[in-house]
Amino acid sequence: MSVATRSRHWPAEGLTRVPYWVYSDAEIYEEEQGRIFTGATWSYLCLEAELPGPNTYRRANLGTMPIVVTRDGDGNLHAFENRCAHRGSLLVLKDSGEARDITCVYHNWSYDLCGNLTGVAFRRGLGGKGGMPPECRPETYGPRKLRLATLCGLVFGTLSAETPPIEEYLGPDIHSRIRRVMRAPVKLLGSYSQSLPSNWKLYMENVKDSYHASLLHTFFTTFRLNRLSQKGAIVVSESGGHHASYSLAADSGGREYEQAGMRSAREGFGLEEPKLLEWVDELGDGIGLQILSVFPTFVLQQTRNSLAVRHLVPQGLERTELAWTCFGFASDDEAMTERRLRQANLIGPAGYISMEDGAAPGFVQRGVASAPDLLSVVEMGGASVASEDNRVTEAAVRGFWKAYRGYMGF
Amino acid sequence: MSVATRSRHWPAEGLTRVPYWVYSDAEIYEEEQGRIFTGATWSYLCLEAELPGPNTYRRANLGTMPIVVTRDGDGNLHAFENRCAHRGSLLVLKDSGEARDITCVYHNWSYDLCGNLTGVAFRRGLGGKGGMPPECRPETYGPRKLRLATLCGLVFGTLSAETPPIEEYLGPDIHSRIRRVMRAPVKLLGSYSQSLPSNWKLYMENVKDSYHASLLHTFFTTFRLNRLSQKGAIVVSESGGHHASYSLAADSGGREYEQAGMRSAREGFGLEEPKLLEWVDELGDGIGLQILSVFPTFVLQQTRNSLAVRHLVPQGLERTELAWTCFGFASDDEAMTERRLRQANLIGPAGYISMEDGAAPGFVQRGVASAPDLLSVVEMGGASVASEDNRVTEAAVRGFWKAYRGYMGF
Amino acid sequence: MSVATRSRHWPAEGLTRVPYWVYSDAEIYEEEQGRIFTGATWSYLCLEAELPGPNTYRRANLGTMPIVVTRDGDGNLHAFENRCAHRGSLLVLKDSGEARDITCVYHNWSYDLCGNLTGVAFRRGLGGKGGMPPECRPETYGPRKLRLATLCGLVFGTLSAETPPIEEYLGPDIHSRIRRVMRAPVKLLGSYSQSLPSNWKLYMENVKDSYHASLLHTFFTTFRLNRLSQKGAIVVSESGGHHASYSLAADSGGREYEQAGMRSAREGFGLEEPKLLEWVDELGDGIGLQILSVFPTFVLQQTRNSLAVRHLVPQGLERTELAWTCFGFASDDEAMTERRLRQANLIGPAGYISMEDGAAPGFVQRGVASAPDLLSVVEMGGASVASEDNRVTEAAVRGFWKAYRGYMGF
Amino acid sequence: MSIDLQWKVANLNARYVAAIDDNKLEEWPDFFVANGSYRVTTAENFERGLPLALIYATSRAMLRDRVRSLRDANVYEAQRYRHLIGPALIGGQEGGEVRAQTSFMVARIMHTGETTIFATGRYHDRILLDAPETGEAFVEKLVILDSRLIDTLLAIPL
Amino acid sequence: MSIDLQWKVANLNARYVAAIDDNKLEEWPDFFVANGSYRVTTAENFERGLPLALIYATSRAMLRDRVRSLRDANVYEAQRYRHLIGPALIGGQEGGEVRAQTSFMVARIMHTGETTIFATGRYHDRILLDAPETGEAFVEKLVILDSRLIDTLLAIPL
Amino acid sequence: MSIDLQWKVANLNARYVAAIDDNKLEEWPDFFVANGSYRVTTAENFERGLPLALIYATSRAMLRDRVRSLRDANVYEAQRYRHLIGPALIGGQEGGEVRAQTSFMVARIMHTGETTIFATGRYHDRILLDAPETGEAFVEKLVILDSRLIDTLLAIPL
Ligand code: FES
Ligand code: FES
Ligand code: FES
Ligand SMILES: [Fe+3]
Ligand SMILES: [Fe+3]
Ligand SMILES: [Fe+3]
Repeated sequence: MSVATRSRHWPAEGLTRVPYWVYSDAEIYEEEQGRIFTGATWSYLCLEAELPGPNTYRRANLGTMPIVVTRDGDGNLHAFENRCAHRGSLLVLKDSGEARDITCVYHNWSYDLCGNLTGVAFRRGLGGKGGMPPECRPETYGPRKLRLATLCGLVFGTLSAETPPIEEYLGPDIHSRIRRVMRAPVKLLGSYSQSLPSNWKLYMENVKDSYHASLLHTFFTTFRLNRLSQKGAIVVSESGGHHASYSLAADSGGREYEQAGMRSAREGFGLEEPKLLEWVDELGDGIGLQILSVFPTFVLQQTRNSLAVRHLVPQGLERTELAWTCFGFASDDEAMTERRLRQANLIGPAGYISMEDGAAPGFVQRGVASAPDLLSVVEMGGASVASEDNRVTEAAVRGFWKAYRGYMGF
Repeated sequence: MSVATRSRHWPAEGLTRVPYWVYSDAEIYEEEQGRIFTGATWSYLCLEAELPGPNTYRRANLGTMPIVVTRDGDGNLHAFENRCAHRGSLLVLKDSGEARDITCVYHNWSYDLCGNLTGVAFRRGLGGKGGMPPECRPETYGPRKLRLATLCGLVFGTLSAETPPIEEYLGPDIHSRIRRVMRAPVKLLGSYSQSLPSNWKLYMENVKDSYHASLLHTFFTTFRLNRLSQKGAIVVSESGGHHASYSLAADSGGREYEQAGMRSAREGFGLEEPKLLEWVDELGDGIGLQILSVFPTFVLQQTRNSLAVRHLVPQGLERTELAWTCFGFASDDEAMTERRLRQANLIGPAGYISMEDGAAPGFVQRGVASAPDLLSVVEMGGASVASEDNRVTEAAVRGFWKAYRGYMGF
Repeated sequence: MSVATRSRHWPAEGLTRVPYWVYSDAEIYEEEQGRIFTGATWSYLCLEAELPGPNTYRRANLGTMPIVVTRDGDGNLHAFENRCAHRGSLLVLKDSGEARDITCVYHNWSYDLCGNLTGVAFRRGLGGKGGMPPECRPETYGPRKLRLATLCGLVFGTLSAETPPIEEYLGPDIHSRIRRVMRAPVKLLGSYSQSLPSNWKLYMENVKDSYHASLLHTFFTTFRLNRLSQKGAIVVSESGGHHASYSLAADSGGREYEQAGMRSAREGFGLEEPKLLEWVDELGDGIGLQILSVFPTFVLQQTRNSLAVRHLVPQGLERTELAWTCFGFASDDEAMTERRLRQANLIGPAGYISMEDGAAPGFVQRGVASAPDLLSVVEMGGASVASEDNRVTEAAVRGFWKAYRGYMGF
Repeated sequence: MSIDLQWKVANLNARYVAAIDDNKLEEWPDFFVANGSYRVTTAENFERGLPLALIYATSRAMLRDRVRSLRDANVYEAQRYRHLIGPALIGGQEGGEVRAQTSFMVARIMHTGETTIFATGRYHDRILLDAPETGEAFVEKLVILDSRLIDTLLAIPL
Repeated sequence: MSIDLQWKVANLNARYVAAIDDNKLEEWPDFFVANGSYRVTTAENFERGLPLALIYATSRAMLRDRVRSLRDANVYEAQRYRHLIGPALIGGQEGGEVRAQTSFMVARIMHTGETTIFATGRYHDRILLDAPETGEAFVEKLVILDSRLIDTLLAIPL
Repeated sequence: MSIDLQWKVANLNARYVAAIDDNKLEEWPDFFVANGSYRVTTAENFERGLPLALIYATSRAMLRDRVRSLRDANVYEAQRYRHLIGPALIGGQEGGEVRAQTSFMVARIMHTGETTIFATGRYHDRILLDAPETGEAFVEKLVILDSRLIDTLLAIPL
């Protein structure tokens, strides 16, 4: 299991350098499943709102492990491996649905919504013949069960007994930044996914990288939606693994980008239809943009009035699914819903300020493919992994690697 | 060559448990080619009827090894590797055809239909220049030749000198169950293939699994084509590797499935056009269904009057081609041919009772992908690998693993 | 790095045998990048003519490594890795274009056309916050620079300091055979690529194989464009790695092929439109066909008046891109251009005499896939790797393996 | 060749594939006359004169049976098709029937979003013109697949 | 159903996809009326009645903004589309407008030559007939993708 | 624009691609006038004004030569195409000729059943109307491939 970590060594510079083999080593990818995704981490599974009533279920993932999340007749949530105790078939094939119990299609073994094996077809045979020996206890081979933690309507799960309580896992700052957004009962607006041509970690770096946003996303800069010169800050959790980055919608009006002649600063480029950006400060703190991440693969995003959760499902060493779920609040009036939908033009695979994030990780994947032994330079903001009141820093990226190395034993 | 088997260990429980790494370990997949497919096993190559006349050939496979089967001018069958002695090009590109000899397209080296190298282009050079040194003996690098065994029109081949005679390999019970079906000269009705998203062994387990049939294939059960309550039996060869499972068409009329509330037992579901199932007991023993398998990858099937051979060609660790060839007998009248074609609705990729078998192995492949170190529970019918007069058992599945472990040295 | 070469051993027969594992071992494929493509070899990058003016760039490859070739404001050529010093993104996304400097899209770090890092966005932070510590020297992480050598309009590059000067690398015979064709300023006619289903070495063997041409390419033979009986010769460089094979357009009229009954010798097969082959002996030496290769992956071809450079880009163990660029000379009149375009029917993926070369390497790849431990027989013309005045020889193929083994340490 | 006839044939197949792609399988049998024939075979079997089909129905009733089995009995993952059809080539006409050949390409989209070219081939149709209600209906629809290889299974009709 | 109407609808979509495939994005907004609506959503959202779209424009101006962003602001690798569309199924007509449904398949070709099936689905169109200059124009174009999964990004409109 | 003309153009290309997909290569040259031109190039070459073609024929005779070479000389594995073409966009008319542009997608099906999108692109056609026997025939057919990359080889014409 630890072939990879034994044969690989992190550069002496520490968190300010990342060796490129970390994105392209197949053994490391294998090992991440055991050490991170089924290890002492909390993985986002779904929104509570996606299990609307009692006796409902939906599929989710713990890294590459297929998971079933259920809400039982009493409204309690459960999650377990999507694997039959008998010969290992997927138990649930549909993405979501209603059910009082779950029956494996292969040999009709049945389970309750807690994931307990409750029935074995012809267990006692037929006409006194065949069947299973009485001493056989298939129950002990049942799907592995997850511990769950729900936080403001977000459902997280873990397979490990060591994982600390979610509040402790997140730390107070990240926790409060989550509560800031998830402040009321959620109304689902819809979902879609992107297939990213890169290792999952390259997307997480991108999310935690407050330095790139205003430089890669020209749209951002041009319309002063987000410039590093706008008041903002970055929060990094104690563990390093979680972060939040935010900025006020109001802009200093500075011309640093123009003076520096940034590619990303285009002049005289106005929207013919400005209502795209017309927003309401619904959270009352003037913050127009907040990107938050929870280790390993969860993202919570507020872009003006457009709200979304994203999470990653590794599909292989160089392929990752990025799943988006956009939402509003049950209390939204029509105008607010319309606003959220209009501002959804900013996000997703076709988003004015997020389409580049689907491609940039792939640019790195290809750029470093033949340089496994070289290093990236992650030194904006020095070597710090602490919260800062500015965003010209890669502190949260370093924080990610701090947490990652801890779990992987590098 | 034996890295895999050295680093892997079969669980102490023996044949009642299968470790999931066996479906997803790349080294094991590599090793199967040497230990099983080119080892002391008989692989099905084709039907004699597919080589209709003298001077014909067709392509086949020994696991992943491309093979040419030929019928020479005297009507004798031969088989050899589809690889040129010179620089290794495929010798035969077409699936089948007529030829008196075989010429490699690359440099026109030629072979007789026994696979002997008979001609080397410009072997003696040209105008006294170039060519091959007289002492060079490319003949010794020729394609490897298979030993053949034909049984009731079925052509089997092996590369190993150790493989016992086919009758001994099969054992008397399986042999007679083959003769039961292959009782007359064959008339080809056609063929097609399925690409299965799973390791080849998962499909073989499915075939040998008399327990699943009536539970997975609702169509089966509902129309009482096959219920475990129907009189039937399972035959497992001494070696464990081969099996036959059969049942009488007549049904006890029992209501065990309904009482057990099986998903697979639907009520009041009758065919608007019953002639689909109208059959003739052509073999005179009342058996409406017989599924037979020969280790490693051959299947012979009688579903009422629909007859077919199937075989597997591994295409990679998680991809397998399943090739179907359906046939009748030269003596069939039009009505019988029509009947076989109509009942072919039951089989193949679109078959009412076989479409699920194309998908179920993939459900397992995905279900266990992240559980390589867990085990399946193969304990219906206890730990026995013997023939039984009932089918509520996984005896033939255990038999498969008994044979598999023997060849692989687990 | 040398796992593969340590665990593999070349057969005792030496250059007359090639073990088939060399085409299918993933570790060897990995190692080739370091030992050959970024080792002491010259790789073809592009034509000078493809960088028409000052301040232009285009993408190229060094094996699997993405490269940028530039022409600076003074008209000087440069080449460097297409990888950003910061976090490794591709620097250049477009295939070619004009630019005075290069800016990475991810965080806008900028470079001059020599590949020097010249700007780091917000290096000093913003408003006294963030930015990079003064002691940090990202410049030292910049893209690796290639040494360039241009020869008659061909641009070659190398990463190694050991690579000898290009003339020495090629040797006088190959050098003069290149000059023979590249005799004047080039006019681009166009380009296209083929995706080959095989390891890159199988295509290079094909190119160096003067024995196959007249046997595989029936069109060739039938129209007496090239028969081994035509006057010709093969040149192999001292190193073995480079070769040229050529033949006079005039044909002896011999009937060796017909007498030998070669598949490739078809009778009475004339062109309805012979102008396809009508050519002008522009080089004045009567040579109608010259194929030349430079180790590892460059080909220069003259087929009558159709001129082209080809080079390979490995895309994986069993996938290779073959890029064609066809050209004439600035001095060509319309008739000559028309002639070159017409004769381009002979080459490329749809070429009458080159389409087979796209497929044959794949035939070998599949033919030997399950025979990794067997050997090819490369003994036409004995064991010699020397130049010969006939082409019934595999001398240049052996030469390739001589060079290959040297670099790989087999 | 009347453009009106061209249109009738093209429109029949357009409605036919739309019904399948929109998951209106219950409407599918009604594109056939009561004793209409529907077979799916491979180009290989077709060219060799081998009669085997993957789906073999000789009446609307058999098509309804298949729809009910797909809805109630068979197990397969959620998936949908997207048919694209080419222009119809109209053949001979006789007795109120016309023959036509139409090329098709079918993409299969799994519930996961995975999209692949699932099938390509041609329809060999015999069409009854001006049928009572339906306007046009298939007397015979022969689906000839270019490939002999089906990925996983063929549940939804082509 | 008049063949002339059939032709007008088919031709509008034919010109529409050709403009995109020929990289004439600046012409794209002019296929819509001034307050025309263009939305790209998934079959999953559509069938669940969820309003989220990947692209959501309610005026020609918003389309022009997108074109200018694609030209001047957004970063994506050189790529082109090839749309193939099926026959149009004409729906109800009222007030000079007609509804139509058209299937499409879009291949994406990267500058490297890599070609994949990028999107499949159907257009649900509301079309203004005999509009002043343009002849026909979209009052509403709803693009319903069969897949929920987009490879890398969706820059060029569908 | 007359629907009749639309139909003639669409039908010509429909018959053209059917002949290729049905392996009637011997009929292929007859879709051209005696001195008709057929070229296959890439969008990249086309847009850069580079004249290189993958196939370059300036007469029916050259097309017949290619068919005979494909039948008798060249070596390639058994494979077939499935062309799908979109609606024709009719361009200018003069001297009994009409210009038209048609999108295509071609799947290649190997004898093994392996199916891939082999080529996409557009036909730029110049068509002689009401030619003696053939009715319509190509004066010029320019096949512009969207991709610069051909998998393995291009044997059967597009
Ligand atoms: S695998 Fe689930 S019941 Fe057998
Ligand atoms: S590889 Fe077969 S003749 Fe050379
Ligand atoms: S990766 Fe190039 S600037 Fe950051
Ligand atoms: Fe971003
Ligand atoms: Fe079954
Ligand atoms: Fe060649």
